[in-house]
Amino acid sequence: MKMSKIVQTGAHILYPFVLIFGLYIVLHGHLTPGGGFQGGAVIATGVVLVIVANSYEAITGMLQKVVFKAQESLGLLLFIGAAAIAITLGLPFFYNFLANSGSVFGLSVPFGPNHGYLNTAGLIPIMNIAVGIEVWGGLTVIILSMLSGLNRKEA
Amino acid sequence: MNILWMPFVLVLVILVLLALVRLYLGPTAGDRAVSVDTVNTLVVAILILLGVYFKEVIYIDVAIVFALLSFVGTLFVAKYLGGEL
Amino acid sequence: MLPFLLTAIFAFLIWLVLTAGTGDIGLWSAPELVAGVALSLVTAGITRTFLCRSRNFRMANPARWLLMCLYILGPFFLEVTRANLDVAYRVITGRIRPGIIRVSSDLKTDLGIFMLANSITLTPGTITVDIDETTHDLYVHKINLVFGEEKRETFLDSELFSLANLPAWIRRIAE
Amino acid sequence: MIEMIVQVLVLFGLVGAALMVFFFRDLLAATLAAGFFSFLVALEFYILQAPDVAISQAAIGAGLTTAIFIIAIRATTRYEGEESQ
Amino acid sequence: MIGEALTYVFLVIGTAFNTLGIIGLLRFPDVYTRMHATTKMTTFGTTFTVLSVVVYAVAMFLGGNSVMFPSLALHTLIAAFILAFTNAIGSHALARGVHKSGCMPEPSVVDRLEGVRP
Repeated sequence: MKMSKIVQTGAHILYPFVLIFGLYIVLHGHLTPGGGFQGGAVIATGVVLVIVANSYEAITGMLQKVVFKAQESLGLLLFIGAAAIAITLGLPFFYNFLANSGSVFGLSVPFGPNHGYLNTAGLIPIMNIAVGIEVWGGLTVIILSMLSGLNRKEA
Repeated sequence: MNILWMPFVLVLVILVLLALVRLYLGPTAGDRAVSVDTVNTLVVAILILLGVYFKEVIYIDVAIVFALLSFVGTLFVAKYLGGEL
Repeated sequence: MLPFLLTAIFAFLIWLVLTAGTGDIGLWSAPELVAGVALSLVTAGITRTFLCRSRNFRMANPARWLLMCLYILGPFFLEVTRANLDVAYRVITGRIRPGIIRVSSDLKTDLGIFMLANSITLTPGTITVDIDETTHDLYVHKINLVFGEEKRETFLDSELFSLANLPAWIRRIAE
Repeated sequence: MIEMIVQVLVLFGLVGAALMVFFFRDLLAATLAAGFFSFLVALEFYILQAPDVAISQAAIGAGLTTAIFIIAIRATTRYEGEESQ
Repeated sequence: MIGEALTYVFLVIGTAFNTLGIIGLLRFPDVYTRMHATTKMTTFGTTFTVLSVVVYAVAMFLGGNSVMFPSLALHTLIAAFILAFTNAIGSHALARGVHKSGCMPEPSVVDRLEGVRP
């Protein structure tokens, strides 16, 4: 069964906020506390907030489990792919070939105390994004699978 | 400007421990949930004061995460108590 | 299309607040702005059916947001202060006379009833316990009923507040 | 000095919450005590200047773990030692 | 100077209201009245604690110390706003769940909700 209208409205207003905040944590993983796992967990908790506010029957129409499963696999593939590109360039596995290259995420860090620049650190933000996508999908699939196993006949 | 943040943090931590007493005593599950919900609010205050004390602006994000997400647990407890899960 | 754009603008404003103080273009640096546009488009693509669920776009008017800020800083804050002093008095002396009463409201939209319920929960010695989904009647737990109040069937929503008429403000903001 | 007192108080609270998780027969109350425990653990991580661990503890420990435990209680029984239907 | 004094005043107000909220949690007789004490007073107290940090940040910024303080003030204000929002929703949901679970308000003069739901 769904919760009251007040909780539903609040959850639906909070969901975009949680999503953009989690993406902020994921993308700023090399500058502020957080990173891929933490940001993914934050977004997954936001999805769980929407799940708890609605009934399970309504949720199956809004959020498909297949999407989250695909997301988990996609994150893992992106992580491995980003690590394996270095091999095709003739470098060691996991080599940070983007750092100091001047392209995306490739600026060098200025000397001295500063507040942190977004497009530095090379491959690490891309790894963070991959981990974030994977954790987002995985933790949501756990909750959806556990909810689908409940016995709703007697309630 | 030197503010003494730590005495206030000490008072708030003592308040958290007093909420633990209600968690132990509380006759029904609702009382315990109210206690946990209170501690959520207090912990946000403690985190903000400690973040200013450590002089790290980026630590405040942790307090936002706490304020934003830990009421999901309260919602699950409420849904279970209401027999709606 | 309109929900998509509104959600994207909402997310981008939040992003601007979160990343303020990082660079030279205003308060922001160029990579932060580019990333903000991209991520708010992603957010809008995922959550566009959630934020604009009731399919009315009254809250897209910036004047209403300004009015909401005024509401929070002015009458709402006054009521919160008065309610807290009242509950502090009841904590110290222990004089309570609680009961659950029924409050009728003529607010129609979801957002209006949401704001009214949250204002009731945070302000005047009352907590919203339940809501009638069709008629939007609220069941409110009040900590101190005046003698004789328990015999009345329903209350008007503006009778709960003493300093300012909060339901009229909410009607002006959300309806 | 005063930081030391705060840490000792938080650790006492941790021990108390953990004992409650162990001794409560009502599993819903034990879940709430586990939520309390995770708040205090996150606070301790924060005092030890590990804010990213505190973020993951907030999101996982206070939000998702409570949800998973409560779904599990709903699927089985609420009181320890009861026969399952 | 005035910023420092104002910071201390707000901190003391916030801590005092938090303390009163916890006393109410320990002292009141049933769930609903405890919820009154905790929801209102700890939210109010935490808001004042946050306001003290905001006042501190503004005073430091006007003193010309660092560019970090606008960010500090904005983030703490977001935390306070979100906290008020989620606390209101959470305590409403908890009150509804407790009432549906059959735990009636114990010292109570009237309960209009009692016969409404099956």
